Amino acid sequence: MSAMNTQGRATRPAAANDDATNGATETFTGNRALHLEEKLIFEEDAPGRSGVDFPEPPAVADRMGGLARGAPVGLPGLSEPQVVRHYTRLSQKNYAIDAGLFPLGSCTMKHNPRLNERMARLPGFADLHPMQPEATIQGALELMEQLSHWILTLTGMPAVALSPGAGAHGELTGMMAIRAALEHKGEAGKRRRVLVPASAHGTNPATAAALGFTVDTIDEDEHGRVDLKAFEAMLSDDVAAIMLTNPNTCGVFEYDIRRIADALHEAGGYFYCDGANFNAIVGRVRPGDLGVDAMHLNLHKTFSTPHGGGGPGSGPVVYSDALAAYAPVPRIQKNADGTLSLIEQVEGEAAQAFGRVKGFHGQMGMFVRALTYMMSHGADGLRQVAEDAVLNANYLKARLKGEFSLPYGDEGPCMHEVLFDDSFLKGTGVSTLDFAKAMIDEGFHPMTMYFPLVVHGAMLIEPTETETKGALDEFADALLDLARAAKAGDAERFTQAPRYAPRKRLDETQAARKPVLRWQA
Amino acid sequence: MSAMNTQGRATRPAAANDDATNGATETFTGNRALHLEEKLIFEEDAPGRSGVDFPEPPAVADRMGGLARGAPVGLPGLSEPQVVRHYTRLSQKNYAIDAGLFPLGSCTMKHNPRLNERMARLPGFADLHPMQPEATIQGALELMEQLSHWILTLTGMPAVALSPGAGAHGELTGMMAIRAALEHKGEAGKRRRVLVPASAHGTNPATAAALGFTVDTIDEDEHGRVDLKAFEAMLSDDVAAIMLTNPNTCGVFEYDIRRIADALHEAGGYFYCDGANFNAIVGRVRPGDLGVDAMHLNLHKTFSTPHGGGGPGSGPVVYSDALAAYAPVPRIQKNADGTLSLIEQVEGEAAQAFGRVKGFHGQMGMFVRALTYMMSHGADGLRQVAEDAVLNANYLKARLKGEFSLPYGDEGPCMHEVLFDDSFLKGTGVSTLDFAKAMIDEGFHPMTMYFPLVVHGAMLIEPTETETKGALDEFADALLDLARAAKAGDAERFTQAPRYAPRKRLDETQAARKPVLRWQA
Amino acid sequence: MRYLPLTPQDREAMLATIGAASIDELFRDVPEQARLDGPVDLPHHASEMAVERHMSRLAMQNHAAGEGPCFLGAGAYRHHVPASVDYLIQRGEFLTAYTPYQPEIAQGTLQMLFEFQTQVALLTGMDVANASMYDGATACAEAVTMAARVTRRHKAVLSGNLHPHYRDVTETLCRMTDFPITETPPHVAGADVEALAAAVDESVGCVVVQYPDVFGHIADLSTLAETCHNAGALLVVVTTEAVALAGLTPPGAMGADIVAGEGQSIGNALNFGGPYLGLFATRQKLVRQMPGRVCGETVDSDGQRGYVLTLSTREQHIRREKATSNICTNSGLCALAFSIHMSLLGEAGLQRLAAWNHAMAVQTAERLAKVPGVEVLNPAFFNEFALRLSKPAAPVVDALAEQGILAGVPASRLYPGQADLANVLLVAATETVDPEDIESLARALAEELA
Amino acid sequence: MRYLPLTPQDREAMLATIGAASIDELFRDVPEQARLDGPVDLPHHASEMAVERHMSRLAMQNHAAGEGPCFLGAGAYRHHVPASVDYLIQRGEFLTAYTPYQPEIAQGTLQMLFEFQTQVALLTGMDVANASMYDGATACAEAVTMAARVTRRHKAVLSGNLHPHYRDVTETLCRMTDFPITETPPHVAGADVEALAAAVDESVGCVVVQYPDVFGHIADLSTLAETCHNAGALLVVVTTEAVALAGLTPPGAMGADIVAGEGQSIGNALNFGGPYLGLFATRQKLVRQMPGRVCGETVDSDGQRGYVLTLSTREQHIRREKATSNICTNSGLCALAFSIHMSLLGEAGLQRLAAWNHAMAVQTAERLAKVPGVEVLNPAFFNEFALRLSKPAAPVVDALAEQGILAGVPASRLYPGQADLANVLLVAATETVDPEDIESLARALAEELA
Ligand SMILES: Cc1ncc(COP(=O)(O)O)c(C=O)c1O
Ligand SMILES: Cc1ncc(COP(=O)(O)O)c(C=O)c1O
Repeated sequence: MSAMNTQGRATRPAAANDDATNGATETFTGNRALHLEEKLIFEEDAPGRSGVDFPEPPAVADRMGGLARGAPVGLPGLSEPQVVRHYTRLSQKNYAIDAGLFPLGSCTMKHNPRLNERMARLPGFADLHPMQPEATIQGALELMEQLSHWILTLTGMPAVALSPGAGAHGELTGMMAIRAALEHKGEAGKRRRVLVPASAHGTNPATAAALGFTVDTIDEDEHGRVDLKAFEAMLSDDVAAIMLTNPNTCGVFEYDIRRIADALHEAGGYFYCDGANFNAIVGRVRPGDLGVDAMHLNLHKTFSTPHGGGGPGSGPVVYSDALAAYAPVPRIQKNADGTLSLIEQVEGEAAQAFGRVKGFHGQMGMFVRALTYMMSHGADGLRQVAEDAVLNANYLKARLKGEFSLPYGDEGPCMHEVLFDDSFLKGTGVSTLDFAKAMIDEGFHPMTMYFPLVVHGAMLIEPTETETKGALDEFADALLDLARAAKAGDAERFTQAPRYAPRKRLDETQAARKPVLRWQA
Repeated sequence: MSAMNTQGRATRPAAANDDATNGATETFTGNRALHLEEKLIFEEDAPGRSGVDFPEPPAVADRMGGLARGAPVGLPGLSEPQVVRHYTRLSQKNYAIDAGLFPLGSCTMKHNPRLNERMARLPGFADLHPMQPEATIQGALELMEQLSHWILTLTGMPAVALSPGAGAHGELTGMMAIRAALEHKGEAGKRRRVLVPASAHGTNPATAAALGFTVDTIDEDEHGRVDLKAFEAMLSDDVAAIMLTNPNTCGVFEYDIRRIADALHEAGGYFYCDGANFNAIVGRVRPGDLGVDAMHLNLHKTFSTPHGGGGPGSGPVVYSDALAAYAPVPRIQKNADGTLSLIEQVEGEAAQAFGRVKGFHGQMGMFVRALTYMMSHGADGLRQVAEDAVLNANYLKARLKGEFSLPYGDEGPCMHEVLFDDSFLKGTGVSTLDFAKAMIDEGFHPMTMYFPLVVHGAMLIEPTETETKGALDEFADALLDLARAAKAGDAERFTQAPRYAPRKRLDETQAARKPVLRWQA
Repeated sequence: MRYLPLTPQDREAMLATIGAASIDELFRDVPEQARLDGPVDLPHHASEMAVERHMSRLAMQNHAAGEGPCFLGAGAYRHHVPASVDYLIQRGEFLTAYTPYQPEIAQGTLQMLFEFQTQVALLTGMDVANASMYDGATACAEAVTMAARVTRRHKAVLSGNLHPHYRDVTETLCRMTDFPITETPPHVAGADVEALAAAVDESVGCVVVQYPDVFGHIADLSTLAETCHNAGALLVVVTTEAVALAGLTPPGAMGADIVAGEGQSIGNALNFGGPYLGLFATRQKLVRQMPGRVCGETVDSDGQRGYVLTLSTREQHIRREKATSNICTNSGLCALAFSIHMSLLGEAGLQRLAAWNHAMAVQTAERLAKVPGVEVLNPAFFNEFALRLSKPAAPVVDALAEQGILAGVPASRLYPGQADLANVLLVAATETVDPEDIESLARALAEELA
Repeated sequence: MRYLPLTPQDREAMLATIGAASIDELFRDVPEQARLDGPVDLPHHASEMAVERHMSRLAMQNHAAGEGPCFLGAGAYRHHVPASVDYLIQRGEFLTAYTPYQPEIAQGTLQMLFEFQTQVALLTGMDVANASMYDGATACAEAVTMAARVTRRHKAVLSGNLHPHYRDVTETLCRMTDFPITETPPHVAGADVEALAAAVDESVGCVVVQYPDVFGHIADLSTLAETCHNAGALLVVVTTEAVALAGLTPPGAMGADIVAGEGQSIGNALNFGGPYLGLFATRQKLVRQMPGRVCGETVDSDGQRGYVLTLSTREQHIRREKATSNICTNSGLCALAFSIHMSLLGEAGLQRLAAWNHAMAVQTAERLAKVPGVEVLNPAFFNEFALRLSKPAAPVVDALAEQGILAGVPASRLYPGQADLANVLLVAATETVDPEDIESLARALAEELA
C-alpha cells in the first residue's frame, strides 16, 4: 500500500493495486506512466491553504443582520499547483473530439474551432453585464441581430427566438408557442394530443408531457420513416401538434414531410420539427420550405459550439408566421435612429399568452461562437458542411454494410448518420454494449448505442464532415475487424473490454441501487 | 495491417502491431484506448488542402525580380481539425509539471502559473513591435525597469543586462563583460585561463571555450564542494575568472565562497557565478554579498517562466561595479521628464569593447511572466520559495537516504536538490538509467541522471517548492519500493522499463549512428 | 475551407465506393421543390482574419464592464476569475467531450461532476445536488414543478422579491401546465417573509423565496420553512449570487427543501447573460424527483473506484414522457469553471472572498448614504442593496454610463411600469470594486442628483 | 500564498523527519554575514487581481501595433496567427515540459521537433535543420563560428545590408574570440552581392548575406555562392522574414551552405522583440559541426518508430569545452508555434500567404510612390522595401505615430549617425495590412512631407 492510500476514504476500494493492465504487471503507485491516478479534490485538503490570495479585507461593521454564516462550508484547501494538476489529470481521463473520432449519432461531434473560443472571450462580449444600459451594448445587440439574420436565411423562416438554453429548451419554447397559439384560438382545452414517432429523441415526448400534452406514438414504416397511413389515421381535432425530427434519428430524410405537414395543417395541428439534425441539410434545404411551424437549432451541434462535456448549449427556435407572435421575450428592435433596443416586455394579446423562458437574453457566449462559425463557412461552406456530412455517413455505410446489419435494408442513401442494429451479432455472445466497449480499446469513441429505440441494439454512427477519408477508413477497417472477430467467436475481446481505458467496465447497477452522489468526510 | 498503415513510409517500422503492453493483447489499430498513435504530419497530406483560408490575393505586377519561388516548398496540406488533433495527440505523449512531479535536478521544474501566460498575452505587450517609436512603448520600458529593480534588489548587485536569451547565453554575456574588462585593463592576452569545478554544468566550460579561454578543472572536495586548497594552488596571474555554481550542482552551498572570491580578486580574476540555482536562496541570500562579479538568472527556473519543452528561456545577467560598464546594449535610461528611453548605442570606451548579444531587447514575453511571478510572491513569498524548496529537498533526502546512497555522506543539509549516486545499486544489475525508466512506469518523471559527472551514476533530485508533502511522500514511498525491489533481485522491473509509456525504451545508438533528422517523401 | 478536410478527389472516390453518381443523389429523399440549387443569400466563406475583424469591431461597440467602475448585479455578478480557470476549461479533453455516456473514457468529466455536486451541496447546505441546469431562472421553474410532483399540489407561492426574470420563467412554465401561481407584491423595504408565510395554506405545493432577494434583503427563513412544512408545502430557496451563500447561513440550515440558484458568479464571466449555471440542490429523500443529470460513485470490474451518470430512470432518454424534466444538455463546462474556482478558493479563500464582498458593499453603502438624494433601503444585505434616489433611477444610470460608470440596475428595468419603484436603484459591490470606484460613483451620483 | 502548498504543520512535520530544529538550520552553510534575516526591500505578495491590474496598466501605456495601421518590419513582422496555434502551445503537456531528456515520455515534443526540422529544411531549401536557436541574430553569429570550424578560417565577410542587430551580435562574438571581420558598407540602392564577391579571397571562412536584406532587396545569390565555394569559403544566408522564403527561390537552391534565420513571423507574436525563434539549417555533410539540439528518428525495443535527441556529442552537456556551441535551452515553444502554423498553412496556404504579402507590399509601394517627397528605392522586393523621403525619417515616423500610424522603421534607428541614410524609411506590408491602412499612411505621409 502506498502512502497515498493510507488516508484512503471509505469510498476508496481496498484493491487499489489491482490496477495493472491485463493483471500482468503492477506498479506500486497504481499509476501507469502517463496514466496517473487522481484522488478526489476533497482528499487533498490542508486547512488554511488556498489557491487564491486576498489581502486582509477592510474592517467594516457587519451588516448581515445576524445571518453571517456560522459553520464552515467544508471545502478543502489546496494551492494553485495542486488544482491545476488535479484538473489536468482529470482531463487526461477523457476522450474528446480534439483527440479522435467521436461518432456519437445524433450528437454531431464535429470539430470545435478555436477561433470561436477566442472571439467569445473578447472583453466586449465576455465582460458585458446583461443589464447594462442600452447605449453600452449596441455591438452585442447587433451581433444578435446578425445571428438572427443568418438563422432566418438558412431556415427560411420569418421569426426566431434566441434565448433557449439548449435543444430541449428550444423544444419547450417552440411547443409553448404552439400552446399559446391554441389558447389564443380557444383550442387549448380541446387539442391535448401530440404525435411523436417512436424513433424520436426522449426530449420530444418529455417536452410535450411537461406542457401537459398527451403523447401518442406514431409507428415507423419499414424504411425507418413515419408511417404516413398510420399518421393520417391518428389525425383528428384533438391533435395539437406533431413533433418530428428531420432528418430523423434513423438517419433518413422524411420524404413525405410535405404531405405530413399539409395533412396536419389541414387537421388544425402545428408542425414542430426537431432540428437537432439540421447539420445534414444546412444550406441545401430550408425547413421553411417544408411546412414547419417551429423548430429549434442546436448551436452546439450544427454550428460547432463546444459540447463541453455536457453543455452549455444554445437552442434558438424559429417560427412560422402562424407562431411568430408567440415568441418569448426578449426580442430586438431596430429603432428609427439606427440604434437597437432590447424588448423585454411585449404588449398586447400575444404578450399575455407568453413570457420569458430564461434569465436575461440567452446564451450570448454561444451566439458569438456560432456566428463566428457561420461567417467562417459562409453560404457556400455551410452547404458543403451538409454535403460532406452526408457523404461521410454514406461512405461509412458503404464500407461497413458487408459485415453490419442495416435494420431497414439498403434501399436509399442515409443522411448524416447511419443506423445499424445488432442482428449481425446474433449468437456471438457479444452485445451492442460489448461491441462499443471494444471500440474504446481501438481508440475510438463508440457510436450512440441503443438509440433510437425502434431497432434492436441500435448503433447510430455520425462521423460529421470534419473527419478525413483516412480517419473514416481507419475506423471502418477497425470496425470490420471487430465484427469479424465477434463472428469468429472471440467474445472475450468484447466482454472484457475496455482493457486499456483509465477504468475497466463500470458497474452502473451498483451506482443506481444505492446512490452515492457526493463525497462525505 | 490496418489501412492506416498501408500508406506507411519507409520510416515506419513494419511491426506496427507489436505495440500492445506486455505483448499480451493487441488492438487492430495499434491504439490503446486513450493512448492514440499518430503519424507524422507529412503522412497526412492531401494536396491543395489548407487549415488557413485566404481570399484570392489582389492581382499585382510581380516585383520579385525573377526570384519568385519556382518549386513548391513541400509542405503537406491538412485541414484545421486534423492539425488540432495532431498536436493534441502529440501533447498527450508528453509528461509535464502540470501532470505530475518532475524532479529534474538543476532544471527547477516548478509550477508555471497561468496568470503569467495571461499577462504576457495582453495586446499591449504581445502585439508590440520592437522598433516602435519610444512614445508608444513607455509601458514596456517601465516594465523592464521594474523587472530590473526586482532583480537588482534580490541579487544585491548594481547593474543588470536583461537581453540574454537563456542561461547559457547569460553566461556568455557575463563572461564577455569579463573579457572586455580584461581588454580594457590590457590583460586580455595574459589572462587566458578560466577555472571551472568538475561538477559544473556543461554550459560553463563550453562558454569559456567559446570565448577563447582555456578551461581548467577544479576538483571537488569530499563534501562535493570546491577544494579550497586545490583552487588556491591554481590561482595565478593568467587566471581570468572562475565560473562557480552556487548552490552547486551537488546540491550544496559553497560555504567557502567568500574566501574563494577574496582569493580570486586578490589574484586579479573575476568571479562568474552560475545562478541557475538561485531559486534555493532567493530572498534569503544576495549574491552581491558573496563577492560575485557577474551572474545570470534563469527566469525559466527561479522565476517560473515555462520551459516549453526546451525553451524559450531568459537569462538576465547582473554585474558588480567592476563590470557594470561592460554590460551590453540595449539599456534603459530615465529621462529628466520622467519618460524612458531605450539606449541602443553606448558611447565611449566601454562601448568599443562590447556591443549587443541578441536582436532587439531581450525576451520581453518572459519579462512579463517573471515580473508577474515576482510581484505575486513579493519579498516575503520569494523568501518562502527558497525555504520550501530547500525543505522539500531535505525532506526527500531524509526519506530516501536509508535505501539510497549519498556520495558525500550525510554531514550537512542539502539545498534545493539532493544528489545520490548508484552505489546502492551495485550488483543488482540495475543501472541509474534502468532505475529512471522504472520511475516512468510509476508515473514520475525521472530525476536528472548521470549529472553532475563527479559521482558515479548520479541521481540529482530537485522537487521544487510547489510540491506538496503528500506528493513527496508518494514519490519517496515509490522510490523506496523500487530500491528494495532492485536489491531483492527484481531486475526485470527495471531493465524492461518503461512498460506503460507511449514507447518502450528507445534506441539512442541507432539514432546517432545513421542520423535521420528529417522526413523524406 | 479550413474546417473541411475532404478534397475533391476524396469526394469522388467516396461516391464511387458508395455507388452514387453525385452528391445530389444522396439528397434524393428531399422533396424536389425544397432542394436549393445553390447557396442561400448570405456572404461566402471568410478567412479567420476577416471574421476576427468583424467580431472585434462589434465587441468594440460595447462598453466592457471592466473598462470602468461597475456596480451591476441583479442576478449577474462581476467577480475576479483566476487565470487558471479559463485555461483549464479550454483543455480540449473537457471542452470537446460530450456528456459522459461512456464512463470508462469520461472519468475526467465524471469525477469533476461528483466533486461539483459535493461543492454545491456544501455551499447550499443541502444533501445532494445535480450536475447543473441551464441557469438560475430555469432551475427555479424546475424546482416548482418538482415540488408539485413531490407534494402532488400544483399551486406555488412566489415572493414579490424574487428576481422578475425568475418569476417570469416560472410563471410561463406554470401557466402552460395550468399550475396556479400566487404572488406577493414586491417589498422594497425589506424581506417579505411574513407576507409569504401568510399566503401558505394546505393547497400550496411550495413557496419560492429569494435569498438574498432581488433588492439585496436577507432574512432568517427558518420560521417560513416551518410554516411551509406544517402545511405540507416545500420551501424553495432561490439564490442569484452564489458567493452570498459563502458569507451567509445557508438555506439548508434554515429548512429549505430545494435550493435553486445561479452559479455564474463563481468561475464564470458575465457573458452578457449567458451561458450561466443553474444550481439545483435538495434533500436526499427527494432525489428521485430531482430533474437533470446526476453523477454517482461506483466501482469497475477490478473493484477500482469510478464514476457514472446514474438515476437516469428519472430522465427523458430513458423515461421519455414520464421523465422528471425534459432537460438533456445542461451547463457542464460552466459547472467545471465553478468547480475549479471553488477548488482554488478552498474554505479559506471562499471565506475571504465573502468577507471582501461584504466589506466593499458596506463601504459603498456607507459612502452613498452620504450623498444627498440617496437613501439606502436595506436593513441588512450581503453584497447588494437598494437605494431610493431623489430622481427616477433609469435616466441617472444612463447619464452615469456616459461618464463610463456602470452605477447599478434601475428597478424599473425589472419592474417596468411600477411607479413606486421608479426611483429605486440596485447596487452591487464585489471584490473587484476599489475605493476609487466607490468615490467616482458617489461623486457622479451627487452631481447627477444635485 | 497561492503557489506554495506547504502548510505550517507540514513544515514542522518535515523538519522533524529531517531532524532539523528550524529552517535556518538548513541554510547554515551560508556565510553568516550573507544571511538576510528578513525579506528584502520589495513589496510583499499580491493577489492575482492586484498583479493583473498593475500589468494591465503598464500594457495600456503602450500602443499595440494592432490598434492602427502598422508597416513595421526590419526583422520583426506582424502576421495573423490562427487561434488554434496559441491554444495548442498552451497545452500544459507542451508548455510545462522540459527538454525531452526522457524520450519515452516526451514523444510529443520530439515528434514535433522532427517535423519542425523538416519544415525548416524544406522552407530554406537545405538538407537539415536543428531544433532552434535563441533568435535570428544569435543564429547568425553561430553560423559564422560554425563556418570557422568547418573551413578552419576565422575571417568572415559581413554584408553591409545585414540587419545591424545581427551584425552587432556577430561582431561582438567574433571580436571576443579574435575572429576578424570584414564588412561592406550599407548599400541602400540594391543588394550588395558584387561588393561581397569582391571581398572573397582564400583567407575568408564565410560570407554572410541577408536575403531579403535589411532594405528589402533581393538578388540571385548563385554567383556569390560559386565565388565563395571556389575560394573554399561558405556562404551563410540570413533571413529575417521566414515568410519571404515561401515566395522566393530558397537559399538552398542558390548554393547556401548555412541558412540562419528568424522564424518569428510564422506562428509567433511580435512580443516587443522576444522570445523569437532562431532557425538554423545546413547541408547534410556539415551536420556534425552544427550547433544546438537535433532530434532524430529511431525505434524502440518493440521496433516501433520513435524519436530522440541525437548527435549530442556535439553538445555542451556531453562535450563541455569541446562543444560546437554553449547553447542549452533554445526556443522550443516558439518552434512549436512555427510548426503548428506551418502545418495549418500547408503548401497551398503558405503560397497564398506569400502571395498576399507580396501583393500588399506592391500596392503599398505603388501608392506611396505617388506621394510627393517619396522615392521607392527597391528594384525588387518581397514584402518590405526602402523609401527615401524628402525629410529625415525619424521625426516623420514620430509624427505619424501620434496619429496612430506606425509608418515604418527609420534607417537611422539601425544606422545611427549615418547621414546618407537619415531620410531612409523601411516599410513592410503583410497580409494584415488593408487598403484603408495604405491610404491612411499615404495621406499622412503626404501631409507630413508637404
Ligand atoms: C434528436 C435530438 N433532439 C433533441 C436533443 C436535445 O438537445 P439538447 O441536448 O441540446 O437539449 C438531442 C440531443 O441529443 C437530439 O439528438
Ligand atoms: C547549472 C546550470 N547552469 C546553466 C544552465 C544553462 O541554462 P539554460 O538552459 O537556460 O541555457 C543550466 C540548465 O540546465 C544549469 O542547470
